[in-house]
Amino acid sequence: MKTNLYNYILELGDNCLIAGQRLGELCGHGPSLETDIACTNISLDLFGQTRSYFQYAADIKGEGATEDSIAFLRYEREYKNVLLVEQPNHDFAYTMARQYLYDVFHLLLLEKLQFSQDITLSAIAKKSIKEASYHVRFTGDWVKRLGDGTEESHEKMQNAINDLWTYTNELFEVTEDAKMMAEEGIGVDVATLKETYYEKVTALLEEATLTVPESKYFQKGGKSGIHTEHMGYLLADMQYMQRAYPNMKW
Amino acid sequence: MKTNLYNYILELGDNCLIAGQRLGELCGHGPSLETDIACTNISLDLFGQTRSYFQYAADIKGEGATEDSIAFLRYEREYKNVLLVEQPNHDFAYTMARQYLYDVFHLLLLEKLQFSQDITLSAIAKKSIKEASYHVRFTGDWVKRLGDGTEESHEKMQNAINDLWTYTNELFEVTEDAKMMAEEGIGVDVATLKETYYEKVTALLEEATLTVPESKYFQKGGKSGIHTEHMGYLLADMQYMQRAYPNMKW
Amino acid sequence: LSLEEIFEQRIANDEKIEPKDWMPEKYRKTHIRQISQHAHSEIIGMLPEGNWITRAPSLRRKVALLAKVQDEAGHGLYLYSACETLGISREELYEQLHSGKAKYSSIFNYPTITWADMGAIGWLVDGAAIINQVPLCNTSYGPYARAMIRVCKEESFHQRQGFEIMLTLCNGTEAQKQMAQDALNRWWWPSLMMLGPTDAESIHTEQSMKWKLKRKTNDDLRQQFIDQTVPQADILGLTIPDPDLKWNEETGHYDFGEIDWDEFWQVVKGHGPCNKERMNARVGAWERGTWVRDAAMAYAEKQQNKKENQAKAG
Amino acid sequence: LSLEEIFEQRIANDEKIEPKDWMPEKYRKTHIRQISQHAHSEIIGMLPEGNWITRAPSLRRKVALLAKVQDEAGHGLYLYSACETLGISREELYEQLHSGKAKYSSIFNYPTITWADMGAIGWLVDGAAIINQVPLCNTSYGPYARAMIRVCKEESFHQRQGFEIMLTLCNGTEAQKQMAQDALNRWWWPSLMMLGPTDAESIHTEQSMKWKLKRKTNDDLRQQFIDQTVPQADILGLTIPDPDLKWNEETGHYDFGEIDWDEFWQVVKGHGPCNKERMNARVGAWERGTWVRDAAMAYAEKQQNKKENQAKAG
Repeated sequence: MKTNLYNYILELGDNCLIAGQRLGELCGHGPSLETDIACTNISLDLFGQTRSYFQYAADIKGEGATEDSIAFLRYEREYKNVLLVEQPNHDFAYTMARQYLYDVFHLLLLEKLQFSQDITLSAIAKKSIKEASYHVRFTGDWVKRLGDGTEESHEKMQNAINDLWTYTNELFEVTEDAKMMAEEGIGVDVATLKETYYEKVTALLEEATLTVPESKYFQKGGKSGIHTEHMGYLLADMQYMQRAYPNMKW
Repeated sequence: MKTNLYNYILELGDNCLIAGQRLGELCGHGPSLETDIACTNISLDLFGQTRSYFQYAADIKGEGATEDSIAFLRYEREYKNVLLVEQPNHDFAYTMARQYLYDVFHLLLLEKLQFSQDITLSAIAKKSIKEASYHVRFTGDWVKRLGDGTEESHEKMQNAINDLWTYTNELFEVTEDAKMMAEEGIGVDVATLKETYYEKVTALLEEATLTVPESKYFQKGGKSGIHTEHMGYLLADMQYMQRAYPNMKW
Repeated sequence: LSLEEIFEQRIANDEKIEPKDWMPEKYRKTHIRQISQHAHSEIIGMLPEGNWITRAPSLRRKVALLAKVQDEAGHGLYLYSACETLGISREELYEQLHSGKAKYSSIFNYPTITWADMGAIGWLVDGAAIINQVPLCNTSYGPYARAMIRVCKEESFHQRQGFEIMLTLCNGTEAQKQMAQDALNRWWWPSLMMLGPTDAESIHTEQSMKWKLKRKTNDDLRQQFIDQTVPQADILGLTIPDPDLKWNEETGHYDFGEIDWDEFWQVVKGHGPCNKERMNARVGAWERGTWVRDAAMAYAEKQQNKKENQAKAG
Repeated sequence: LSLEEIFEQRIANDEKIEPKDWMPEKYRKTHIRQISQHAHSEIIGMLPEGNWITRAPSLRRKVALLAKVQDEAGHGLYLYSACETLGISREELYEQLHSGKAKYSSIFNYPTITWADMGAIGWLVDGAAIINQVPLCNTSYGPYARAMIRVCKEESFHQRQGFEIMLTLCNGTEAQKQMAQDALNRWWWPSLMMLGPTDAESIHTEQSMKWKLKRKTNDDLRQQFIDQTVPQADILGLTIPDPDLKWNEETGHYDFGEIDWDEFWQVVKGHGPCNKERMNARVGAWERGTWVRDAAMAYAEKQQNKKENQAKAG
């Protein structure tokens, strides 16, 4: 098995899976019907991308692996998503800030991944770019609306940005697997996206009248499977059916 | 296997299990250190009783059943607890009201169950009576404190009582299994506890300056395994380890 | 001819009534009531299914379920829009829902406690909804009729999807089959009730018939639903939980048992298993969303002002 | 002899200082700082373990874990009481914790992400705590010394319980062994850091030694912890995640690798993985509890008034 490639695909797919799961929680509970529909759309796109990644990963893994065994039957320590995407939906500002901070990265990543030497990854990236551009526009608009809306919304969005900022740096950590894949022209060296990322985010936060956090302290761990305490509860729900009724078709 | 007895024991044990689980969620998050300790105490007592019931149930079932397989490896539709005890900890008034409405019943039940023809059930009941008397005193005191405390606490406690009242009637539903067991002198005919229950509760609510709800509509279903939507999430957490790591010793 | 007579004639001629046309006040009110009730049902209907999004057992099913709940939100949107053409605002409509003044379909006050409920809701609840709604594609009020055409198309898709969930379960393990049977047991009677009280007790029928807001009576629709669903249950290998159900050669329909109308009215009056939960979820989402909607409005105003100032300056 | 000289002599003679005795202001302040920090650590320490109560893998373990977290709440209570004897109120102490002015043990800012963390915390964290605390059973301030005797007894029990969790995992399946090793990997270095900065950087040591608030230096305690724990890891069959760890025949101690003090200071300064979560949990519980505490007070007053009125009337 191509272990590096397999692990690298999980890195890509787990972010989509967990971000999609968090947005999915909100379905039916959003602040308006219109935002509800839009958030569900983003969630749907992300799960669609997850399926593409995991179908490919299952092919590579063989041994009867499926998109579902990969999505639902790993232990927490085996999920490689960044800590950012697993953070809970405290309020709508939090949800929009989290998703925006991921979306900017996601689009930059896909814009490079489309030139991957791996034709499957390249194809997934090409298909996903349009979706990710819509996501970042939608969530960026909300960061601006809430940042430059009322005093209350400004404060809530600023709090969300302050709290979540600590998880942004991990997006640019290069794992061993990712390094190998980048060297082979299959993966993206995410370290190279960092400067553009912070430029873009800074510009939008300033337009949103928000203060860009200056903290030099960041959290990481997700890419090596050390998650925050929120992750276990997310997985307990997400995996429940597959765990309680093993080896069945749905 | 003595199916009626087995099912009857689950009816008794599941109430303790789920009530204990709900209280356990609060550990470390209560309104004061003292209430935290007291609630943990009640939770501990209830889990202790659960273990006694399920060890007995496992003996009856045989086939390698254990207290843990019974506690953790059933499907939601197989749990027989009343809907009351699975209701979530909205706020401290809710928690105290839920537990009080159960505790009054629980003590009345145990006071009869100690005379069971089944020596194991009789022994469990005798051991548990002291605990249950303490529980009802503690939660009853809090119902009074919050009911007759401030305007805000009064309103919160009244809301909790109003919401939870709808689940009280189910306590006195007699299942087929319970009926058989009562006829054999093993179980308690809970229908006979109803009048005393409502007298006791009414007296305390009045002392607490609360209005006794007059609704004639009640919810039921728990005893036949039809739970509220809260139950699935509770079980997803509670069962996670046993489901994700099957057949292991802990 | 009076305005009213012209109006009645147009309806009789199968012409559509449009928002700017004259209409009797009672027509307007009845339509607001029915369309909004329908819209509210879509929105409340998102909740029981939304309950399983985080726990769907496969990625494929999770995507399909999300898409379905999203469709329901979409239906809510068209229907609110159709309703707004009758001169009522979305805020007023929400206010009626949140205060309990407006009703929604009682079926959504039952809990979804297993995955099979996602199948049963699609198969039975959407099935019953379609039977209710197909005739409305030809109803007299234009915006409602057009919304219903779109809604019905999507509902049929949902119904097939629900049936397919049931079929997969019924072709699965013993535990899955039991899950499917259990869901049928719990959803069967509420689905029959969904088609409304018996004709004897139905208060709106006659007038609604004339306006093509109703083209068959509740009892006829219920019979149609049963006749259509029983053979589907046979395909699934499931037993309908009604010992009195049997084919009647003479009438060419299934006979069926007594419906527990006490339960129906209890739920309608707000005392079903989840009435309180559903309202709390909706009102809670709305209240938690107030600051968000306020912020969006404030931002839009600021942007508008900026534009105007730039225009002046320019 | 001055008051201060008498005081110092009493301490030198191993006499206990009691709340009503004269004491230098600095003694009082230092004790408030240390005892409250200790109390806060017990309370914050409830959170990482509390995180697994709902998910404990067996009823036996669930009961033991609940009892353990309850013991920690109890320790918090004795220690707050001991602290209050020095003339500070519980409210002030909480206020210091919630505002971030008071510190608590940094170890509790790491997340508990698997069940094995319940074992590792008991074995390593409580193990290190005991090494810190046993000498305090003979500290000079009476109420603190007496609280510590009780605390230490229970902590030893917790430590054995933690070790037994690890042992069960290590005797279990491959997945369980891995879980145990992983927990050791994550908790080892933070546990070493728990014994405080190296002597060179420790600011309170000298004075604290004199008052028997400290009887060994941080580095000595750390060495003692390592020497005691390595053989236990061997029994478990686990590997301590330090390639430089080896027995030194000459010194009769284990040599060990460099500690990442940057990480230590980052966490102390509030930037550990869970600092924010822990504070939010505590402050949140306290704020959500305000109305409850107010109600309890109001009720108690009403009851008191009733009694007084009855007494007057009687």
